[in-house]
Amino acid sequence: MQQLPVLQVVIPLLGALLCALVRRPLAAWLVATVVSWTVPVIAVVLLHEALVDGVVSYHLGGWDPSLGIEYRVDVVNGLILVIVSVIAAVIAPFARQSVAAELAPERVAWFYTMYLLSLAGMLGITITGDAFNAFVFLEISSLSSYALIALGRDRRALVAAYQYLILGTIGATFYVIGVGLLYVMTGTLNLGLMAERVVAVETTRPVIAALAFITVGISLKLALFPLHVWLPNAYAYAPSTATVFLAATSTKVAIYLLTRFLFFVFGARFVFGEMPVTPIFVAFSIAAIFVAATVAVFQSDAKRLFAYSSVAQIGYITLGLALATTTGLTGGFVHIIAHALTKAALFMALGAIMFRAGTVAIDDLGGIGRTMPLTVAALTVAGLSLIGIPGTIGFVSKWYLVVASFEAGWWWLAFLIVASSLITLVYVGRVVEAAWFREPTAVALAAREAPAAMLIPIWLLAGATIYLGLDAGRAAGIAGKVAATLLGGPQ
Amino acid sequence: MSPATLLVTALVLPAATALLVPLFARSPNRREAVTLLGAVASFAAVAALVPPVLAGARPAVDLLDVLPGLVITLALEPLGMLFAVVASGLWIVNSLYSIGYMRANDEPRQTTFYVCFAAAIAATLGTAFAGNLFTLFLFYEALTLVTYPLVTHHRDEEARRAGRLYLLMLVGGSTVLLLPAIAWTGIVAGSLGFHAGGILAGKLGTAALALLLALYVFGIAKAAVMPMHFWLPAAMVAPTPVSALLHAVAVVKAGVFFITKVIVYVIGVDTLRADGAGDWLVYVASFTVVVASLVALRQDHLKRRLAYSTISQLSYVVLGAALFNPLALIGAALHIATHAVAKITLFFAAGSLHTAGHVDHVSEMDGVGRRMPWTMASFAIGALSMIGVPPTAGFISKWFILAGAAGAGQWFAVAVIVVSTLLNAGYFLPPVYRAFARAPADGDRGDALAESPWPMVAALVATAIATVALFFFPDVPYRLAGMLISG
Amino acid sequence: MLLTLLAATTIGVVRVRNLFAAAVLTGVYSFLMASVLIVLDAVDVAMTEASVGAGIAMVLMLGALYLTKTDESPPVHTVLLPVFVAGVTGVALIWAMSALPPFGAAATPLQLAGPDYLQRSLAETGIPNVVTSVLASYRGYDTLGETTVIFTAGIAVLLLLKRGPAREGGDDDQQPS
Amino acid sequence: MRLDIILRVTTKLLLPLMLLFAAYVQFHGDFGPGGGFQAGVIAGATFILYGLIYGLGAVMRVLPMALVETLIPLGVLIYAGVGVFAMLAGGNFLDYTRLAHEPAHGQELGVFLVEVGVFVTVSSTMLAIFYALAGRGRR
Amino acid sequence: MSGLVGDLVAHFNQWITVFLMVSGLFIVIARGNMIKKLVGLSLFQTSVYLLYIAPGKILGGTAPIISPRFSVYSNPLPHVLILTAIVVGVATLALGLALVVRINEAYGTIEEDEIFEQDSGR
Repeated sequence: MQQLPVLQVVIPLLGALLCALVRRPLAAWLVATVVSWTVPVIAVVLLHEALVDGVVSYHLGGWDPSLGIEYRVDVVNGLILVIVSVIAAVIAPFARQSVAAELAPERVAWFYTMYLLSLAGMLGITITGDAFNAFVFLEISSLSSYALIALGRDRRALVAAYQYLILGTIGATFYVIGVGLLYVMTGTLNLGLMAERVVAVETTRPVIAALAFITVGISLKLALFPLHVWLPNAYAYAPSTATVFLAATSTKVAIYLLTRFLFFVFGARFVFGEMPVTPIFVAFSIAAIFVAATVAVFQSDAKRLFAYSSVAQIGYITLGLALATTTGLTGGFVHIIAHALTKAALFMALGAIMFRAGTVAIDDLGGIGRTMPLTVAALTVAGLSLIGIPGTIGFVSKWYLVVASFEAGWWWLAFLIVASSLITLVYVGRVVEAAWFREPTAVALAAREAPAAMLIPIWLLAGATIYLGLDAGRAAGIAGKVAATLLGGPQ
Repeated sequence: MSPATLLVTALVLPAATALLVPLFARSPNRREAVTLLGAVASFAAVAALVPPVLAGARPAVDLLDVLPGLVITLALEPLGMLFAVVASGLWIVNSLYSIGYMRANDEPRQTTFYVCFAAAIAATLGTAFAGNLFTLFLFYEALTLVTYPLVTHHRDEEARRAGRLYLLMLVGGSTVLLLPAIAWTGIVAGSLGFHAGGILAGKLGTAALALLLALYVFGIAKAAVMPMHFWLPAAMVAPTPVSALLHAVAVVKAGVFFITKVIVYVIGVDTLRADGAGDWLVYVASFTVVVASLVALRQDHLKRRLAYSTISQLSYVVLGAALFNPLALIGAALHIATHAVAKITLFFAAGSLHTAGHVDHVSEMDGVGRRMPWTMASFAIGALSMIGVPPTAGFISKWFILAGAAGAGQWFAVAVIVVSTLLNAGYFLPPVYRAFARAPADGDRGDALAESPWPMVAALVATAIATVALFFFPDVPYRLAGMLISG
Repeated sequence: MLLTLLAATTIGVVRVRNLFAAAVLTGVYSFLMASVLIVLDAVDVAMTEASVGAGIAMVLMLGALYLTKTDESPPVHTVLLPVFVAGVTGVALIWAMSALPPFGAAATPLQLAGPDYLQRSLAETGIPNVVTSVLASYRGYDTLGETTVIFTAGIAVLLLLKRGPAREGGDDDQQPS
Repeated sequence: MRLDIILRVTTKLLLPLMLLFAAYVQFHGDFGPGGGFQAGVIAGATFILYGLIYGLGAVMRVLPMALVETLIPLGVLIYAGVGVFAMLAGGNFLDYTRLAHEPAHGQELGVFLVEVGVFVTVSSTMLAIFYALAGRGRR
Repeated sequence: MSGLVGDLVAHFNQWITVFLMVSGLFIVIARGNMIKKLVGLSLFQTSVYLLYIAPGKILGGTAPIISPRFSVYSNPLPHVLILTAIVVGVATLALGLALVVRINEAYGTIEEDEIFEQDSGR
């Protein structure tokens, strides 16, 4: 039982090795499925333990955290673990046909290897309590994501992967520089000890620089505007399954890591009280929300459109963090949940359409609601959640953000937030209108309803956006605890 | 059944209808039978609620807690009761009419039509029963979304453009203005519930209160207070039963209903009367009343003319509410009902003209009265009610508003009502006159003209009769409206 | 001084247009770096840097160049942005590092608060080379991760470069769309 | 590859020495600089050299692609396996003290094993990449 | 080495370290050639090593290999970290080069702007 923290990461790792050893598509898929259905169970148990007794700590190699590496689960990363692993679990059944259709058979097994590696990497980043260990697993997840993206059918996937590799590595290196400075000043790599020791030296130049480097480095990974240039192409040209997984999880994990450093290591008081972080983040978030959303409106490829939308949606999350109030953080973390579910559902629906129609160009999708009603219906539901229509979880997070801005006395911010959902309405509207209210194109008529193995996961996610939107107490409750933990500082 | 259960039933029935209809997509007869059945059943449920409400019962149900502070609650009060009766009642006739119209014009995608229609009614009843701002907002948004496919029913570029405008203005208004207003209210008042006398008494300064009221009035774009009215004429591309739904039964009424609720139960009439934070509303409403009528004068396309008349008539309700005077308030409440029956009659008539011989413009109406006596007779009654001539329902509501204005010493409002009445006469009498007095346009089309299929005629005659009946038996709506001010 | 040579090599890398030359220069760079590391008592690191930088990296680069082309065309776009970014980064680093504890001092947080591997390694693991014991035991999990990174890279490269039996000599399934 | 006798002979002589050196680096890692990674690099380089001189086919006969592809995950598996074994032995993941009765011995054993794992993965990965690049070359 | 020289060295190696990083970063951003970018990237990563190793050095200390002949050793932890960093660096380089090879096959060039032209050209 007390081995669970490490199993959370080692099981997907072993799964990856197994996939690389068996080399048979079906077997590899089975391995991936078993793994993806095991990790969420572990994650839920861990989150529960964290909720009950605060912190779950695990000493790798049995060494004391000051010597070795510690795994440390509290409510904050417990929640992220659950999100990531649940998404993985839902993707598994969807993946089989989609991957088989989009990849050459001899690559499928290795695809699942990469998929499980990036899963392991993300879980590792999330669960670790060690700054450098986080970097190692960051690289595992990054390298595997580059490979996943490069497997896209379109040759532009290669360039997208390359650009992601360059920017991602720069980001990681910035992170390493920051951690190095912190290490030199505190003499430890354990986040908890760092948090204790950094207080004494927080005003020294190396620490301030460390804050800057870590923030910039991670912002590259989480595609905070204007450091998002890698994201749209990467999501647009990657294989559908990879897009679903990365879009739903990778940026969230990066956001978590940033949160961990800002609120836990450096401490909210120092970061938001004495450093000009709030105005900077608010400015960039607003820019992201409006610019990226506006760009999304003019995309002709649905996948690319929703990729830009991701950049905009990340803006809401960082906005919530930047407010650094209980309500703001709650909104931010609810939006992490909301966006993970919504985007997964959207990209999965697009994946299903890709599987049946072979394209996701908006002009080709005209009237495809006629032939794939259930898929498009799910797409519509998820779209509503993206807009933030009441009754969906998207509304809940927006509500918290609006209330938070009112509390902060920034009524203009509240108006910007709600105004931005109009742009969302426009680009979601473009896709939905095309799919339902246009005369069917040849492609649309040729398509068939997606198979159950795809429909069920899609509807699970779409249904979740509605359910959590109506019974938002659960999501908001946990997010509230997260906010409290973060503002409570290291405990 | 206890009133509370009835309340939920009344809400579930149309929703269930919406779910059942697609099962019978294959055979139109069964499909439409289901629709009618659902309509009758829901009306029965709603009607069964009237006696207890009149007896002073105020059934309320908490459906579920979305968040601490955000609860989906149903709570019935007189105004909602009135609105619900009107909506569910007119759904029956509208279904009857639709059957005739959709078949006669063999419209495509009829199943979708009936589904969305039932869903729209469900959403409307939801707004009528809503027990707090959040619930009201929820169903208000839902109403927008389920009526969007109806507006774009024809799927051609024009319909899609109208649909976009419809979505953008309604959702835009509700998210950009209404949602912040609600959030603001919640933060200031610490609650989103409805209470007689409002929940904001003494909580906000005059300027803030005026701003908040403005957010509500313009945020609720369904009320089509200028300049938030552009979506309404554009939505005319939809088939006539939809226009009837938009103008008479559901959409716009939900708008004015929302505004009235806010003025009465959220901000509070007395609060507004006390510090003149709401006085500007009289002028805005009056402006809409007059200008919309002026525009209507110059419309030759019959449905467009009706659309602008709707805009003007809606602002009567807003005006009545904005006078912050008991009589006027009763008038406003009554006008929701009276305008509904009259306007639906007019649209039915317009639709019947369209079905019979594609008579879409006033200029083409010469002599149609001889060939389509039922249709045009009903049209005339509707028109009179619009102008406010006894013995039609329109007279009563208008009278109360007028009396209220006079009582409140708002002579400006009085003048506006008088002027607009003349304008109404100015654009409603000509078509009637042409239809009966003028000689039919010679040429084959005039001769080909004959009455529409019987379901349509039956429906429009029924509403015309209702229009008159309301004049002689205004008792129930009056008592409901009366309760609105007695609290 | 070694560091000066390092700097010189770097300038060379920046300036040279021929990619072969650049690759070779990076090899030189690695050797210099390795010797610097030895001066800094980091013998293991030096050894690795030499074998990796001058070994693997070179082989990889030359292999890749053999498959692509060896001359770089002059950059067309402006250098303002890069200069700005690099400049800001540099200034930030100087600003920060000049406040670090003096070089070689023994009384820094790093040395004092840092774990006392040197004392316990021999007793706990029986391994005199503390680097090895820390690498493989105290922070063995990092090294597992490191090995996984190699594994990831290996499989990834195979995924990209290995020809499927089906399409020998084909363009794999990357069609220019 | 042209038949260049001197080159071939020197290689023949060099190869065993290099492998020997690799082994030395591998096993002496506890006492001097070096360890699984460095050793792996040297070993990998050795085979690459062999391949360069005697041609791809020659190496592939010694170490066929399929084998290499299995070795890559195998190395990591050895490493992780040690960790899992420690867990089964009742300790935490990678807690080598559980591997033998006497903690220090357990540590040495564990370190030795994981270094082997590293060696396997590193050398085979290098070789695999070399194969892939070379295979790409044959157009 | 005397303290004075020590200080000189201190600041000198800091300046050099920063210079290496910056020029690496500069190459990555400024150059359009994909392989050259990767070269710059590895320079950038390599230069970070000094940032870690230098502070671990104690003047008069030796390599952290316990033996009775020495008493002062440099801190081993940074060495370990950098060993990992080196590996990560080369792994990234390998993957990057593999991508470049494939790109070269798909586009016939490894100059970024030419590739963007080809893609926008369609």
